[in-house]
Amino acid sequence: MRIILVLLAVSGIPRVLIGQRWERQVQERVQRTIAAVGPSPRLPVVRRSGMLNTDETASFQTTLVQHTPYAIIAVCDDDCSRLQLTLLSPSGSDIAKERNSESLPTLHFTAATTAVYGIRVVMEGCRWNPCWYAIAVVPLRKPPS
Amino acid sequence: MSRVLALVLAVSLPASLLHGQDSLMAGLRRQADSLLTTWREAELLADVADSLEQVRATAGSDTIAVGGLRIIVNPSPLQWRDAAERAWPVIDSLYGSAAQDLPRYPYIFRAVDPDSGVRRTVLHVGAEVPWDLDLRATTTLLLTTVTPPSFDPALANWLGSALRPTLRPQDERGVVFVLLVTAPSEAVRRCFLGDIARCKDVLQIGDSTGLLTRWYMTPAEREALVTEAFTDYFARGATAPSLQRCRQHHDDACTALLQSLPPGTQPRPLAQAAGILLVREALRAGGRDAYRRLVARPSAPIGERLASAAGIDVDSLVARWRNGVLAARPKPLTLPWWASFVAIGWTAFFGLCALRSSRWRL
Amino acid sequence: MASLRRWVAVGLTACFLLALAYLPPRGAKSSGKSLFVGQSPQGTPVRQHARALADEWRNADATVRLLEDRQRVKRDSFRASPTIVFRGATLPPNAVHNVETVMDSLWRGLGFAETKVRVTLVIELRRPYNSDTPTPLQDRVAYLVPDSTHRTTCLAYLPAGPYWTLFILGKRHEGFDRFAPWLEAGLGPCAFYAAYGTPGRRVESWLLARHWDVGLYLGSHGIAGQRFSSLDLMGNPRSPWYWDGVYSFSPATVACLAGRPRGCSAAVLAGATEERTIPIPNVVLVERRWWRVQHLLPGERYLGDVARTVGRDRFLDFWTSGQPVDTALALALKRPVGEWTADWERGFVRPIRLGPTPPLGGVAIALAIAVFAIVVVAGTASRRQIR
Amino acid sequence: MIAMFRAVLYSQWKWSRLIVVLGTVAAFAIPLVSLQGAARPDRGALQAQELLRAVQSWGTLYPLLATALGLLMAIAAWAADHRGRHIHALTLPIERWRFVLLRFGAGFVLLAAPIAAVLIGSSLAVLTATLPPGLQAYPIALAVRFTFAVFVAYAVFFAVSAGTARTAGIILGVIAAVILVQVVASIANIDLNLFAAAQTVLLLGPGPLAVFAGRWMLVDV
Repeated sequence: MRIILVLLAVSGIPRVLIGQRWERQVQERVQRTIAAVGPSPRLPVVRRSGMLNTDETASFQTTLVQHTPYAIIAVCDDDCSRLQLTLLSPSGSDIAKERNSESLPTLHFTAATTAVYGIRVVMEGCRWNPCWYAIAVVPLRKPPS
Repeated sequence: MSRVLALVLAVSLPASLLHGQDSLMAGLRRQADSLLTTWREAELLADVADSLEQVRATAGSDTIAVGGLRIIVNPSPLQWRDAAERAWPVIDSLYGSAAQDLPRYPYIFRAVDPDSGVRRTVLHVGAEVPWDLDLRATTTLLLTTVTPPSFDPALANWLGSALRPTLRPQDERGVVFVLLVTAPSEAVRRCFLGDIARCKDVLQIGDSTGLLTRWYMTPAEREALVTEAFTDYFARGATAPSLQRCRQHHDDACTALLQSLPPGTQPRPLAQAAGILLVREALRAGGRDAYRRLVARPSAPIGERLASAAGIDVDSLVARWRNGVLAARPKPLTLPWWASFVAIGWTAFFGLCALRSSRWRL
Repeated sequence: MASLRRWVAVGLTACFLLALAYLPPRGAKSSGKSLFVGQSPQGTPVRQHARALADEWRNADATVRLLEDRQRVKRDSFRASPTIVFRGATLPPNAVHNVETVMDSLWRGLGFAETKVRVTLVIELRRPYNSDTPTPLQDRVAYLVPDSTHRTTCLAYLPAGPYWTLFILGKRHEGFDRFAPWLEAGLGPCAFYAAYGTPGRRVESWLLARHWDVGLYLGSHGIAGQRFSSLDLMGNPRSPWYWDGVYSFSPATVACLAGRPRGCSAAVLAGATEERTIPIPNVVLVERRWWRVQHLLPGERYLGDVARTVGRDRFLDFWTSGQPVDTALALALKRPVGEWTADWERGFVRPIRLGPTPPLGGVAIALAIAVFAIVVVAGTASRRQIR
Repeated sequence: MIAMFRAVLYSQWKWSRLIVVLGTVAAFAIPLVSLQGAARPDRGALQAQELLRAVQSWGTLYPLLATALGLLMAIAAWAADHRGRHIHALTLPIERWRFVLLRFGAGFVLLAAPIAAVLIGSSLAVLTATLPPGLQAYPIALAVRFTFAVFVAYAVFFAVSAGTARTAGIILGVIAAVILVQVVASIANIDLNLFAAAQTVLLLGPGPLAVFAGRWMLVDV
């Protein structure tokens, strides 16, 4: 688990940017949001962060385990005004799209089967390019059945 | 399961980014390398093409040989041979024994119809001349375009031009005399009055350290130089206040401004004509091999080269140059014999016009 | 009357003959007579091809070097103000420190703190090159601006030339006051990236289409020191070559110099309609004589002045806008682009007079003098009237 | 009065018909020559810069022609009266100031021919030329300016010429004095530039002679 987090931290952003306030902003925000939604202790939280100019898109794939409720959340820095978050099926078609909640789009999803799903984020509004964003795929505690 | 996938994802992501970068750079480097190879081949081809063009341009042309002069020209009414026979003695007297090397630098001329309406083929080699030049103009052309044998950049830089025969040696001396008398520089004035060290300074053949203050010795000269020659240059930006101070007779400001000029832009107090005349004097003193000695050691200081060319020490050479210049004091303005007749003629003409004017008959 | 008709006929015939001689179709060809000018020798086609290849190689080589520098800097740079990399010679630490100090102070002067896009300045010091490669690019300023692979780095490549090389190496001490302006001008588009981030796709494509001629200088002074702009290179309006200089620019540029809003609008929006794909790597090569190929004079400071006038927020709206450039710019300026630019132009140069229209005041005074003269003559004559 | 005007007009036409006809032909020729080659079929339009340079240099002839016409017509208008000691004018049953206006009006009516020639010549020249994109022609503005210039020149020289030889002498004397002062000042190295001052006051800005100065561009941006 620790190895994964370290590698994730290495990925995406050039080292030179570490310590810049915009990146710190999104890391803190995503951390707080993860804590707020209450992650399951059994499964890891998949996190991605990076930067995009206005109208640019980033996407990645992750595996969602069947019958596990997930909260997929995205945050962005102060200069970002609108972020669009989309969950894609293994075949690439849209499952859910969130574009209304401006800089904090969130999707809730429970996979019927374990498969590799796609997540796409679109930077719809950024006043000072590039804008930093962070995404977290948070497995939630199963509701008591 | 999901841990393994996340691990794979995490590892593959930076790897793909770096791979993208490296492939882009590798592609560009490959492009640059292939361009470099193509350029090298193109250069070789271009050298061949140039030499072929040289042959093509001179094919069907006459080669006129007079003394060391070789003139490759297309058939035209121009009187090349006569012009060369006039030019050769003058060129030979300047370069002496080195003039025998001139066949290595042939003239290539293309005589063309001077009517600019006529379409001309593109010129790759040599120079174009209109085919209606008279003998005098053709001779002047040969004298002013001759390639000085083994002329090195150091000498060219000091002279400010190539060393070629002069058309009027006496006029050249007269010009330098006027320069010596009129140049707004105390150093030049002292040179005129016989201070050989100052002459070496203004001719730039001695020690070049701190030359500015030896060229422009008095604060007044430095101020005049800044405020007259470089006003526009210094009037803008951060130098403007210094210019103001210089205008208020602060010599430190004027000197600092002059020292801030880019290298080689500080104007010499004595124009290049003086240097050219000094070289001619050295060649005259040194005999037929003087020019060879002058160009023998391009890396040596100019003073030494002139001395070895002249075969005398540099001070004596400068003294000789100065005496030559003083001896060439231009004649005062004289009235040509016909001028008085012309004046009387015009007076008579206007007088008649005045007498016939209707105003007097009113 | 007969004589009148005869004279009129003579005049008309002369005019008719002139028209016949000078007007098309017969008069279409001019004699083309002019002074004889000898051609200067041109390189053979093969030589010209080799030169073209050398130029192509220079650009490719410069791009590769910029990419290499960008990677190297990415690893070791943590400076807030631009990282400075020297090429061509190893500098003593104090020389590097001196240049960095000047850069730090001018960076503060520009009001930059932490920026989203970081700037790296690559200063190429003049050095001799071996002859088996063409001379690398050393007479053109180039910029490697952020792209989708490096969104946060802008590299400025600044050839120092012999003068500044000597200065930086500490072999020349004069000219210090011109060094900071030289460095500031060298930042070029990178200063805009640092201040306002990456522009929106449309603005970036517009700027690429015109080689960033309106965004070469962000500072508020002149590009070559106090108040000096590319307009100063036009020379004195009374000099004979002034109008040759004016007419060497496009008609829109000239019309803008004359204070015509339509011309100004055309000059500013040149290239705005082209939809260009942003290349990777995105290299901006500034023309050797950029002041001769501007669409607007003094274009180099245009966007800087717009930003200062409208303020950061409105300028950012324009900079990142997804709307067409003309709309976005007009919204930021809150005025039609042409009108605002014509006023801006008047701030630098008195509108030049195009066409034959004389100054109105001059005509009025001239007519007044003429009428006065006639009245005086008539008055004098009437005083001599015998009654 | 109309009959009187016609008589004055006719007499003045007889004195100055050569000037009028030559002036008209010249006025018609200048625009044609200045745009010569602008419609060369092999080059379409001339290079804009080359064309504008040609138009600008030929344009200097318009003010010269206007001045020359004004001067010669003014001299011609009064020469006969001066020679006849104004006896003819005194015998006419008309106030003298009216007579002066008639003389002036008649001269100006005759000058309408060169003015019309400039308009027609420049219109013909630009209609048949192929102008580079971005350039436009100003035939009417040019003709209007030429009218102003002719009117001013004619009026001023008319006034001078109406005076006696003494008046002309005084004016010439003043000009000569200015030149003399300038020459002496230059010799004595006194910082006095009367010519530059005169140029600034008379030609530049809204000076009285600004209508003559500046560029007479038939074609421009």
